[in-house]
Amino acid sequence: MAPALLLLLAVFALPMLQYAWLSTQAQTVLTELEPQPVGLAQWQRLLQDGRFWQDAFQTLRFGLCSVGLELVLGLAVALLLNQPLRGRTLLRTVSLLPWALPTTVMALGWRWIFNDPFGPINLLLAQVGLPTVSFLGDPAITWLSMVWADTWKTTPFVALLLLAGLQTIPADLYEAAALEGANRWQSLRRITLPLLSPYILIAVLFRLAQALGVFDLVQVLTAGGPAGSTESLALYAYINAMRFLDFGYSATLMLAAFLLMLLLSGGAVLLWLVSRPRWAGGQR
Amino acid sequence: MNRLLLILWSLGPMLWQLYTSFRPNATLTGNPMQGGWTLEHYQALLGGNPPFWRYLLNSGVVGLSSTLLTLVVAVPCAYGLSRLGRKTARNVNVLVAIAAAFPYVLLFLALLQLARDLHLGNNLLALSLPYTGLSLPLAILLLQASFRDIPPELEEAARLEGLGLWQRLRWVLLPLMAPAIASASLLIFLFCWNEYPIALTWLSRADLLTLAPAMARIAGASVFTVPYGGFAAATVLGSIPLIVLVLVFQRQIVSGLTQGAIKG
Amino acid sequence: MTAAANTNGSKGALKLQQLGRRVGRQQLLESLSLTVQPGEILALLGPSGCGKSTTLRLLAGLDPASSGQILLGDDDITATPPADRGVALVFQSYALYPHLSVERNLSLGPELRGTRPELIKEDINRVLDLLQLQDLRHRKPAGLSGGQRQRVALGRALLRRPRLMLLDEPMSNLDAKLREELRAELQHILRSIGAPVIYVTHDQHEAMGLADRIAVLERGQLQQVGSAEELYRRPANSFVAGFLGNPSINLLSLRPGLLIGLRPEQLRLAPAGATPASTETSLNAQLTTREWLGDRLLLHLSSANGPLKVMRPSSDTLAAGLQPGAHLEVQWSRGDALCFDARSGERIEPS
Amino acid sequence: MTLRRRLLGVVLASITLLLMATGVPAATIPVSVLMPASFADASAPLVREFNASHPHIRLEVTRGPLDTESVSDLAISSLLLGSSPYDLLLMDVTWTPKYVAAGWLEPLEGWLGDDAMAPLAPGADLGNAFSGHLWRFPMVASMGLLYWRTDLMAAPPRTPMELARISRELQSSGAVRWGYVWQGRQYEGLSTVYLEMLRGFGGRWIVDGSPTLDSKEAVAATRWLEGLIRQGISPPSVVTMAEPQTLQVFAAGQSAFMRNWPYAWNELNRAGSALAGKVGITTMVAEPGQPHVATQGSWGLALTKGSQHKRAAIEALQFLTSEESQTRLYEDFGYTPTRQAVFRDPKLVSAHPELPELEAALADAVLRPLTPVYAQISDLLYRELSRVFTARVSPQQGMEQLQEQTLQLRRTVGGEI
Repeated sequence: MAPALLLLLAVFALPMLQYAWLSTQAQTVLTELEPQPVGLAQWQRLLQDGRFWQDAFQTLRFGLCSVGLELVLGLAVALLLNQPLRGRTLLRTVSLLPWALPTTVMALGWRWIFNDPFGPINLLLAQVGLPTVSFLGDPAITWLSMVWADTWKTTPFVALLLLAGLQTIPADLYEAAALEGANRWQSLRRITLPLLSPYILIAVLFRLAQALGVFDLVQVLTAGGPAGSTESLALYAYINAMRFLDFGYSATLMLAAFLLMLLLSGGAVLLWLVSRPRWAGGQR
Repeated sequence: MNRLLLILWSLGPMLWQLYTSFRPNATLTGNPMQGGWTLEHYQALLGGNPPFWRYLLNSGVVGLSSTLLTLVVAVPCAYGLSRLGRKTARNVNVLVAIAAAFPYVLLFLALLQLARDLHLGNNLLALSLPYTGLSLPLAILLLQASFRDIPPELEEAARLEGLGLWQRLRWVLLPLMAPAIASASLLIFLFCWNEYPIALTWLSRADLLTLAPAMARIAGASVFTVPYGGFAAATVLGSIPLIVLVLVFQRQIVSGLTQGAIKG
Repeated sequence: MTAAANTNGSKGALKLQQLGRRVGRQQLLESLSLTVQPGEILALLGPSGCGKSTTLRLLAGLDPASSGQILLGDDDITATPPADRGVALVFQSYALYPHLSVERNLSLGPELRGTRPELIKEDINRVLDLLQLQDLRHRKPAGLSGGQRQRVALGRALLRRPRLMLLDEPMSNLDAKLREELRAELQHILRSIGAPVIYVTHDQHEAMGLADRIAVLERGQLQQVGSAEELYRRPANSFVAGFLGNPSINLLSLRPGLLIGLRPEQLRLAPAGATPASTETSLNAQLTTREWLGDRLLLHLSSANGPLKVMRPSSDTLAAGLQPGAHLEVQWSRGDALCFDARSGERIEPS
Repeated sequence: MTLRRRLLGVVLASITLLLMATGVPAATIPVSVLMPASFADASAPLVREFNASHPHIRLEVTRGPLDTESVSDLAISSLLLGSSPYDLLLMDVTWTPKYVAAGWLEPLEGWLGDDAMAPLAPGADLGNAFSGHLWRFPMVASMGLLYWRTDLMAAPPRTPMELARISRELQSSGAVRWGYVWQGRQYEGLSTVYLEMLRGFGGRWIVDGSPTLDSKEAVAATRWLEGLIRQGISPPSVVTMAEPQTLQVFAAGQSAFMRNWPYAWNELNRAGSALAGKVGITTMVAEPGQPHVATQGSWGLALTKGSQHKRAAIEALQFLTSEESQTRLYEDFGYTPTRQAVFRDPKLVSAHPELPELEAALADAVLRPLTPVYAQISDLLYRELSRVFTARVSPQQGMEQLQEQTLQLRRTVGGEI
C-alpha cells in the first residue's frame, strides 16, 4: 500500500509543488534555461495576459458545452441501452467504440471530415446546393466543431456511467409510478433523474476535469486556430514550454488551470449538495 | 429508429475514414464519385520508415508493461485499503478519486523534468513508470471495490487453514478477482495505448514513438498534396487493434467502467 | 505439524478465563469464563449482537482479546496465530472457495500446509465418505445445495483434525425441515471429533437438541451455563427464562418488586369463578384469540395484570370450546411459578 | 491460465523484437540526422552514396514530421530530454537564436573554418551566424515567390494594386475561380507571407529591438491582405491554408497567383501537370518604390552540443551541403541551392532557365527577426493576423493590439527582442 501511495504522491502532488516553486522563477532561453527567482512576477504577468483569460474562457466554454451535451446525449443513449432491445450487446459495443479510440487518431479523422470543401458533410451540403461550412476556418464555428468531436468521443463514457446508475433503480418504482398514472416524462423527471443524480455528479466531475485539461484534440484538430479561438489552457502551457521554452510561465499557467479546475469541481459539488433531494441526505 | 441513429452516429466517422483510406488522393479532392480504389495508402504506411506497425508494437509494449506494473503495485494497495476501516478508507479514496479525475496533461512539464533528471527519455519501459502512476488511482478504486465484494470469511477461513498472506492472495483472493482484474487491466491498457502528452514529451526517437504521438506527427507522403488518404489509412490502422479489443472484451470494459461508477 | 500432533488424540479441555473484548468504547464481550471438555458440545445461545460471534472469533484467533486468557489443554493460546491453534471454524456462510471444486476446497489448506499428497488423498476420501459427498467431489460450490455446502464446510473443518471445533450458526442458511434432519447427524459427527465443540446459534431448539450444555449470552455478558433442563427449570434470571421456551414465558407483576414467571404449558384453565386447589393460584382472564397448533392450542388471554399465553393439549375440551370474549380462570401450582426480582431480573427462591 | 501465458508470450516477443531492432552493434561511427520528412526523402539517395563512400561512418536520417512546427517540437523535446539522439539537426532559419541561447548547439567555425560562408550566394548567407559564431550551414535555400500564370497574362504584377486588378479581371472573365492563394492559416507560414507584404508596403517588423507593427505601412499591408479575402480575390478558406493546400488549388488551375516556395516549381512543371510550362515565378509585389522582398526560409544543418561523433557528423554535413549534393537536390527535387557556384553552373542554368530568377529572388531575401524569442513574437503576429482575417477585429485595431502585445512581450523578456 505504501509504495502505491508514495507513487501517487510523486506523480500527482510533487509536480504541483514543483509548479508552485517554478511559478516564482524565470526559466527561459534568456536565463540559459537556469531558474532565476522573480517573486510573483509570473503571476502578475498571468493576470495581465489577455491570452490567458481568453484561453481560460475558451476552455471553460468548451468544457461546459461539451459536458452538457454529453450529459444529455449520454442520458438518451443510456435510456436506450437500458431497454430490453434485440441486439443490445452489439449496440452497446458499437456505441462504445468511439470512446476506445485514441483521441489523436480520431482528431486526425475529424480534420478530414470537417474539411472544406471535401469533407462528407460539406459534400452533402454541396450536393443539395447549400453553401459549405468552414468548420475549421471560422472562429465562431470551429470551437463548436471541437465540441462536436469531443462529444462524439466521450458520450459513450457518460452513457455507460449513467447506464450503471439506471440499472440500480428498481423496476418496481416505475411500475408503482405507472399505477399512479405517471407518464414517461414524469417518471423520468420524478424518479430517474433524482435517483441518477449521484451518477450524474460523478460523470460531470470526471468529465469536467478532463475537458478543462483538453489538449490532444485541440493540438491535432486545430492547433489552437483559427485566430486562437480554440486554444485551451493546456495547449497554451504546452506551447510556452515546448515552443517558447518559457518554463516558469508554463508552470504558472498549469497551476492556474489546476486551481481553476478545483474551483469549478468544488462549485459543481456544492451545486449538487444544494439541489439534491432531501431524502438523499440520509442515504450516506 | 433510435438504434439506427446511434449506430450511424457512432460508426459514421469511422466508416468515412475507411472509405477515404481506399481512395486515391486525386479522387478525394476532385470529383468524389469518380476514380477507383487503391491500397497505396496502406502500402505507403506499412512500407514507411519506420513502418506503421512499429508504432502499434510500441504502444502494445508500453501498454502491456504499464498494465502489468500497475497491477503489481495496485493489487497490494487495493487489498490494504479494502481491509482498512470504512472511514479511513473513504478519506483515502476521496484523494485517490481526485487523482483519478485529474487532467494529467498538466503534469507533463514536471514529468518531462523527471525524465531528463533520471535519463528516462526515449525508453519504452521507462515510460511505464509515469503511466503506472497515472493509472494507479483508477486501478486502486476498481480493485478495492472488488476486494470489498469478497466476503471476509473466505479469507478468514483460509487464515484458519494456515494460509499465509501471499498464499491467500494467490489461491483464494486473486482467482476470485480475475474478472475485476481483467476489467481494470483493459481500462489501464486502453489509457496507456491512447495516452498522448507524456508520450509526446518522453519520446523523441522516431522508431520508439507510440501510436498517439505518431499520429499527431505523422509525416505526409509528399509536400505537394495533403495526404488525406494516408491520414485516413493511419486512423484505420490505428483503430483496428482497439476495435478488436473492444469487440472481444466489451463485457469486461463495460463492467470495469460501471463498477468504477457504482463503487467509486 | 498440528495435524501430526493431533492424530494421537491428545485433546484437552478449553478454558476461557475472564475473556473480554473491547473495541473503542464498546464492550463486545465482558469477562467470560467457561470450560468445555473434550467431546463436549457447548452451545452459545443468545440474540444477535449478544457477543456469541465475538467469542467465536476470539477463540479462532481472528480478533485479538482485550483481556483474559484462552487455554486449550495445557497451552495458553490467547496470542497464538489462528493457523497454529489447531482450531477449525465452520462459518455461517460456509466460506467455501467459489472457484474451487469440492475436492480442491478440502485439499487446498493441507496442500499449502505441506501435508504429504497421499495422506491428503486418504483423509479427503475418509471425510467425503463420512459426509456422503463422494459424488459431488468435482462440483463447484455454486452447484451444491445449502445442506451439501454445509457438509463440505464441515468436511473442511474435520480435515484439520481440530483440537477445538467452532461452528457459527451452521444451520441458519438451511430450511427448517433440513435443519431437524441434520441435527442428529451433526451431533454424531461433532462428538466423533473428540475435541471441545462450541456451537453458536440463536435458535434455542437447535441448542437444546444438539448441545450438552448451553451458555446464554446477552449484551456481552454470560447469563447462565448449564444443561437445557437446568436453564429451563431454573433460569438464572428473567432474560434466560424469557429466551428459552416456546412460546415464551409469561412474566407478570402480581406483587410489587416481584416478577412472576409462568410457563404457558404449565397453566391450566377452569371456568370463570372456579376456586383453585390449595397449592394453586388462580387469575381471572378473558380470551382474546386462539391459535390451533395441531396437537396443542395456544390461547392468548388478557388479564388485569397483563396479557397471558396459555398452551393446552387439543384434547382439553374446555379450552377447545371457548369462544373469544369468554371469561375463565387461569390456574397454576405455586411450585411451578418462578420468581424474579423486578429490578435486577435475578431469580429469587420463593420464601 | 492460457490467457496469461499468451499475454506473457506477447510481451516477450515484443521485447525481443525491440532489442533486435535497436540493439545492432556497430563497428562504424553512427551519425544521425533529424530532417523534416520532405528533406529526408529527398536526401535519401545522397545518404546512400555517403554511406557507400564513407565505410567508417553510418549516416542515418530520421524522417521527422512534414510540417515545420512539428519538426521543431520533436527536435526540442529530444534536446530537452538531455541526451539527444541526434548529431545533426536540419534547422529552419528562425530556430537558430533560440537553440543557441538554450545552449544546444556547437559553433561550426572551428570545424569549417572562418571563411566557411564565403562560397554562399548572397541571401543564403543570412541567418547562420548569431552572437559572433557560426551555428548552421545552409543546405537548401528557400524564399517566398510569387507564382503566376504565363498563359493568362503577359507579365506578372509588380504592385499590390496590379495583382488585385488582374485577379478581378481574370475572375470575372471566368478564367479562374480565385485570384490569389497564399498561406493564411494561423501558423509560421503566415508570418513569412506577411513579412513580404509588410516590407512591400514599406513597413518593418522590428526596428532596433522595438516593434513597429502599428505603423500605417503595417496596417496598410494587413488591410490589403484582409481585403483580398473580403473582396473574394482569395477564397475564404485561405485562412486554413498552408503550402500544400495553396499548391493544390493553384495546380488545379483555380487560381491566377500563388505565394509559395521554390520547390513548387518542379511539381508544377513535372510531366502530366496541367500547368506545365504555363507558370512563371517572380518576387512578391510591392508598392512603388518599395523593395520586392522574399522571406528567407533556408534549411541548414547544425551540430548538437551533445553529439558524441562530432568529427564524423561534420564530414556528413560537408557532404550533404556540397556543390554536387546541392546540384542533385535541385535537379531532382527543385530544392534551391545555397552555393554561388551552383547558381552559376552554366550547364545547370541552360537546363533550368529559372535558376537566375531564383538567384535574384534569394538576393532580395530578408530574414525574420533574429532573436531567441522569435517563436513568441511570430506567434503573436500570426495569431493576431488570423483574428483580422477571420473578421474578429479590424486591421487597424488588430495591428494596434499586436503592437501592444509585442511591447508587453518585450517588457517581459527584459527590453530586447
